[in-house]
Amino acid sequence: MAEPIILFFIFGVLAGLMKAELRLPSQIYDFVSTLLLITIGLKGGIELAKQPFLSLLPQIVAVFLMGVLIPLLAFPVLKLLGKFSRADAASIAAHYGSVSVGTFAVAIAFMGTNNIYFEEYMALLLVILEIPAIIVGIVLAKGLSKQTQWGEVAHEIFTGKGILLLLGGLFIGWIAGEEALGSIKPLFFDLFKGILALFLLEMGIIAASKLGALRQYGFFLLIFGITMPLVSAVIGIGVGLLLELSIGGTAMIAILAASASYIAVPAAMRLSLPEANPTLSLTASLGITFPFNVLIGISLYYELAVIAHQYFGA
Amino acid sequence: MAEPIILFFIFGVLAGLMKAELRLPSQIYDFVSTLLLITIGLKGGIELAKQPFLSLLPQIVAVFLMGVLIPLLAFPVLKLLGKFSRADAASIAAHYGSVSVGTFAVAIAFMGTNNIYFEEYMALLLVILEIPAIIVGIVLAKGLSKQTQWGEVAHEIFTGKGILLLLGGLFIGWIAGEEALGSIKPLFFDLFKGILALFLLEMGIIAASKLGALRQYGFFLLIFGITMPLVSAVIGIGVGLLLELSIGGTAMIAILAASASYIAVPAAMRLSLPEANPTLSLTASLGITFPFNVLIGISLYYELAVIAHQYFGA
Amino acid sequence: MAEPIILFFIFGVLAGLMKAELRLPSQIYDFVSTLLLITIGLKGGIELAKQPFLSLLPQIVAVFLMGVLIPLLAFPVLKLLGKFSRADAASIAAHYGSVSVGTFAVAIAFMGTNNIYFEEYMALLLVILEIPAIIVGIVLAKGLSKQTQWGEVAHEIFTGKGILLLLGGLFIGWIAGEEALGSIKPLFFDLFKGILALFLLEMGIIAASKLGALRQYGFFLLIFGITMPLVSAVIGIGVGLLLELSIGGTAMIAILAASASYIAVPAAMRLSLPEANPTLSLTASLGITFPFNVLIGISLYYELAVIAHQYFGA
Amino acid sequence: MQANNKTLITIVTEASLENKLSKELDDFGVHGYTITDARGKGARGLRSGDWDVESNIRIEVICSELIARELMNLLQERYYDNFAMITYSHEVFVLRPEKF
Amino acid sequence: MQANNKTLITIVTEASLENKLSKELDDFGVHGYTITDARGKGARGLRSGDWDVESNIRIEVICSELIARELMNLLQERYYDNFAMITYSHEVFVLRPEKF
Amino acid sequence: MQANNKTLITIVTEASLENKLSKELDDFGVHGYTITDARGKGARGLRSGDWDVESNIRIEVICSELIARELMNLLQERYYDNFAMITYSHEVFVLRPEKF
Ligand SMILES: Nc1ncnc2c1ncn2[C@@H]1O[C@H](COP(=O)(O)O)[C@@H](O)[C@H]1O
Ligand SMILES: Nc1ncnc2c1ncn2[C@@H]1O[C@H](COP(=O)(O)O)[C@@H](O)[C@H]1O
Ligand SMILES: Nc1ncnc2c1ncn2[C@@H]1O[C@H](COP(=O)(O)O)[C@@H](O)[C@H]1O
Ligand code: NA
Ligand code: NA
Ligand code: NA
Repeated sequence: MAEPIILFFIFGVLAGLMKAELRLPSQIYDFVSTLLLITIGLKGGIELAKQPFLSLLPQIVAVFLMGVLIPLLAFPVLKLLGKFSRADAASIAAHYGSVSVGTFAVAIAFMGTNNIYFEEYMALLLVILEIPAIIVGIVLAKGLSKQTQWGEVAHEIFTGKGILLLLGGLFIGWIAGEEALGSIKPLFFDLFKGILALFLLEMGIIAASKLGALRQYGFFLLIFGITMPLVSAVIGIGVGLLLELSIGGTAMIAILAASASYIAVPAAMRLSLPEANPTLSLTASLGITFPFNVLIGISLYYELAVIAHQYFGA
Repeated sequence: MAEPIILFFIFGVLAGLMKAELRLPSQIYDFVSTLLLITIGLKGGIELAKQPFLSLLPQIVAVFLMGVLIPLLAFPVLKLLGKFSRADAASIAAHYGSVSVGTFAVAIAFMGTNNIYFEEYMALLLVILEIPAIIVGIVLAKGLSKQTQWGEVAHEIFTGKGILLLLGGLFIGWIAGEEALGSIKPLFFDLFKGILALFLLEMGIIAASKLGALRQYGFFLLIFGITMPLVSAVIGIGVGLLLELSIGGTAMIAILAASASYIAVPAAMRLSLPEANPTLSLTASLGITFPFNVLIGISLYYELAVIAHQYFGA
Repeated sequence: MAEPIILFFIFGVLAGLMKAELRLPSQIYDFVSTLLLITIGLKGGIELAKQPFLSLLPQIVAVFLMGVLIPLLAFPVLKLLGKFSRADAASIAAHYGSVSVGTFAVAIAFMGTNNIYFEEYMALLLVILEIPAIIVGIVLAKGLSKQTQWGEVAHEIFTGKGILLLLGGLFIGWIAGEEALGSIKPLFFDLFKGILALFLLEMGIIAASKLGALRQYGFFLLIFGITMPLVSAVIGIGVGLLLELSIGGTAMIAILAASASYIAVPAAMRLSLPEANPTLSLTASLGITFPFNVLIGISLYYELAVIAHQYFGA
Repeated sequence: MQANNKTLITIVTEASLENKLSKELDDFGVHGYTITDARGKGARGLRSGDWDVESNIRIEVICSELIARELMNLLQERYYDNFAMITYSHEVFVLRPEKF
Repeated sequence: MQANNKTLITIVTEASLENKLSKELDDFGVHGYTITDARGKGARGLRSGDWDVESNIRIEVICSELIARELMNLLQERYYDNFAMITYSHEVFVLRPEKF
Repeated sequence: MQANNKTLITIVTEASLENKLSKELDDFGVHGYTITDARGKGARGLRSGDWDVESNIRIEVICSELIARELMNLLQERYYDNFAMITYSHEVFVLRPEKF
């Protein structure tokens, strides 16, 4: 808890609740998140360079299937219990099937602070996991109608800032390799946690601004925003065990599963499923699930991974 | 004088006088000052963690009283000698009773370069000293009228970017402690002087833009902008001796006393005392006192502190 | 080729061609290029401090004359072969007679990565070389007409962001000296390559956006944009040999000669020679010559310098 | 004024008033507003936009003519004396007049 | 409408629509447009401009009255239901009416 | 034109002209202006706002109708041939007409 980046997040939330004029200019938010995305990509790419790509195929397939499964689980709950419209249920389900890069960054920092090993190619799985939930979400809302312009959807996904910067970082890290990256490490690697602190400060302010909407949309969203990541985390731990990952790696898959998107998916849904109300999904993913994961979830899922490895580990 | 950050300031002033198109975008100014404020807060917070908070009570009270005293001294001078309106005199007095974080940052750099020890909890005193002068200024202008919405004033002060980032940094530094902050040091601590250099470049440009207004508002403001900090510095040295601070700490109190606000107080005065002309106070504090303190004042006050310690020190 | 900063450039070009929404906010572009310009200036200034300024007179004169010669060579080619209007030919010639700071920064990185020594005062020559081509360009277009407001032109050149930041950095580096700059090194020196990577990412996107215009303006511009730097590089190598520079220094002069301006000259031409079409010169310098130099030119000119030194070197 | 016409008021003023004016507009009952960052020059001198203290904002509000007049008068009364501020208005055609 | 008068449409909407609307405008055959970044408040709540997802843009298009009406109707049909968007228009005087 | 009405001119042009046009406006004797950053598309192609060289600014000036016409003509004469620039104008209602 004395982890300073978490304190920055809490500080941001408090400042947001006080309606303080603390927000960074949006251009700085952009800069800071660009740096984080590239760094995460580079870190993953360095690892990819160390092993044959094909050896990762099982992980890729498993994570892809997980990304299909989670929104399929979430959708009926949202539609039947939450009484959301078809489009809204599909859109929220897509957010929870996909991932949050911010949560992933905090998880990297958590693993670093506690010296926990994890398979660094996680960054690749992060990219993979962004995608299936978007497709599932659209299909859930519209059926497999020919109306959906899949070409446009694909363009939107792959040219969106989030995925493209991750992919770019992955490729650069992969091609250049660890040694060559030494010269750009001071910016991308040494500053990583400081930049993450600024990012979390801003995210805290934005998260706080979502709490107002929460009152409006009520209790169900609050419960869903906490229960869903717990369920997904358990699925993620199962996947991690199946893939025979390390404890840290298992926890990482759980964290990926438990996190909910607030960049790539909102952008894609806005254009492919505009009738879904973006306030609903952002309130849940940013206002509830992100703080929950950052403050409690990450270390909880890690503990779960430890226990799971004791009982079911190889 | 070959201190590079000072050279950046001089370069900014020259560029400003040449009407060069050198200004950084305002968003970058924001970013850079955010980083400085957080860093100063963190540095102070680390120190606070090392000693019982209550042991600082004498320092806090003394500095608070100093913040009341200085505007009370400045006000009659401005009103009677300077012939300013009641509101203008009160507003300028409030600026000089409060502090400049930019000057404080340069002072930290000065102490660092010259390896001078000072009590690092100064950052806390910096925050404390921002506040009383604002209240005194409002009371000087309006009397203790019930009209003043003190709740709003307090909200304005404590949710202003300047004070809140300092306070946030203080708390984070205090709670996390020095060791835990190691991971964010590369951004906030290692880059401090470089960021300060960029900040001073921009401040130089802004200061130069105030020199035009100076011609308009005349000679009195120029004299006041240099004399007032000298008087305040002497008071500050007295306070430092009373509190039995180190030489560096005494100089720091003198610098705090001598510096004039250009962020927190202008913002507060704009809303609480709108009839005061902000150009007057900014011309004095940014156009005269800030350059004077940065170029001459800081080392001068340090020399004074050395001499004072020889004669009156414990 | 596995140099990561080059990979960032290629990534930017690809993202640009995909019409991805990757562009950094213009304020961040500004920030990043400000940092690069100051750093290059500081590096040069440190070197200047180490030797008597007058001993550089031959280099300064030679480079100045080279800056006059290159646009005089380019102009008739553009006018007669390229069939450009007088103003357009003069403007493009001025771009190629001047230099590109971005290319220079990549060259510094290249020399660093490959541990190649070069005379660090090159940054001074960079500044010198920016200027004559602008004057020659204006004279080529307008003749020595009294109409040209040379005072305004000079003001435009010397208060332009590019040259002023370089000059400021040079002076600060010169006056402060290497040791004093230690405290700001983490920002300006350690982050240099990372910041350059971000800059090249953005430049890649901008360069890609020029390729559309290329189709419109045709084949001649493409040929010119590759041939001209080759010719200039040979001239630069000649100058380097004449000045008895090291191999690295000779390559650096070749790179300076071969690079084409896209900041200082466009700004100056826009105001002094507004009838020239800026799209033409930017398409050539940014869309063709910059990528050519970054991807191929720099190492090619270095190879040429090595060979030249074998045959003609002292 | 035609059925589909409303009044657009533009306010150019100091950025430090953003929060206060947003609240003022909410209280005044207008249905929305749009804000952009600006810089400029006027009777109170150059406001360069270089830093918060010297930045302007430009607020646009579409509302009925009546509310527009009241709003302009209120702003004049409360702010013109002490703040860099101008307001101006003109008619605009809108598609959903009941919205504004 | 006088010979030198054209219609200026202003669209305030979500920043995420920038690419799509630019293409839409190109396809629609208008001769140009101007975009600025904005923030604001409306029926769909506060759009604070703090990050991309909650930012607005403000697009201005000068064109003939006819095209203006068509454009506004098209935007209403395609976007009003699902996006934070307002459009309004008024006449402006221009020097080269054939340009717009 | 009514007593309280003035003319608002808007100029959209290349950002590199900001200093020059500010001086031009000062010399021309207008009492103020407001500038915002912009991007756009027109006869001279896309001006993406990605970096200084390809950014636009949007300048607004409120003045008398007479000055407005003169200013527009002067801009046309001096800049239209060589710069990306459009200007347009319309009447606005202001509270202190003597100010503009
Ligand atoms: N005549 C004008 N035309 C356009 N904008 C103006 C004019 N006068 C003032 N402004 C804007 O309104 C702000 C405040 O004006 P003032 O209160 O006159 O200083 C200025 O900073 C400008 O941005
Ligand atoms: N009455 C209004 N006046 C000015 N701008 C408005 C108004 N209503 C809405 N807007 C702008 O249009 C955007 C979308 O509006 P809405 O679709 O009502 O949420 C808002 O975020 C505001 O920027
Ligand atoms: N029809 C139009 N409507 C709105 N803005 C325009 C229009 N045409 C041009 N512009 C703006 O004016 C700038 C210069 O126009 P141009 O000189 O036609 O390239 C463009 O970059 C746009 O920002
Ligand atoms: Na998930
Ligand atoms: Na003070
Ligand atoms: Na050249």
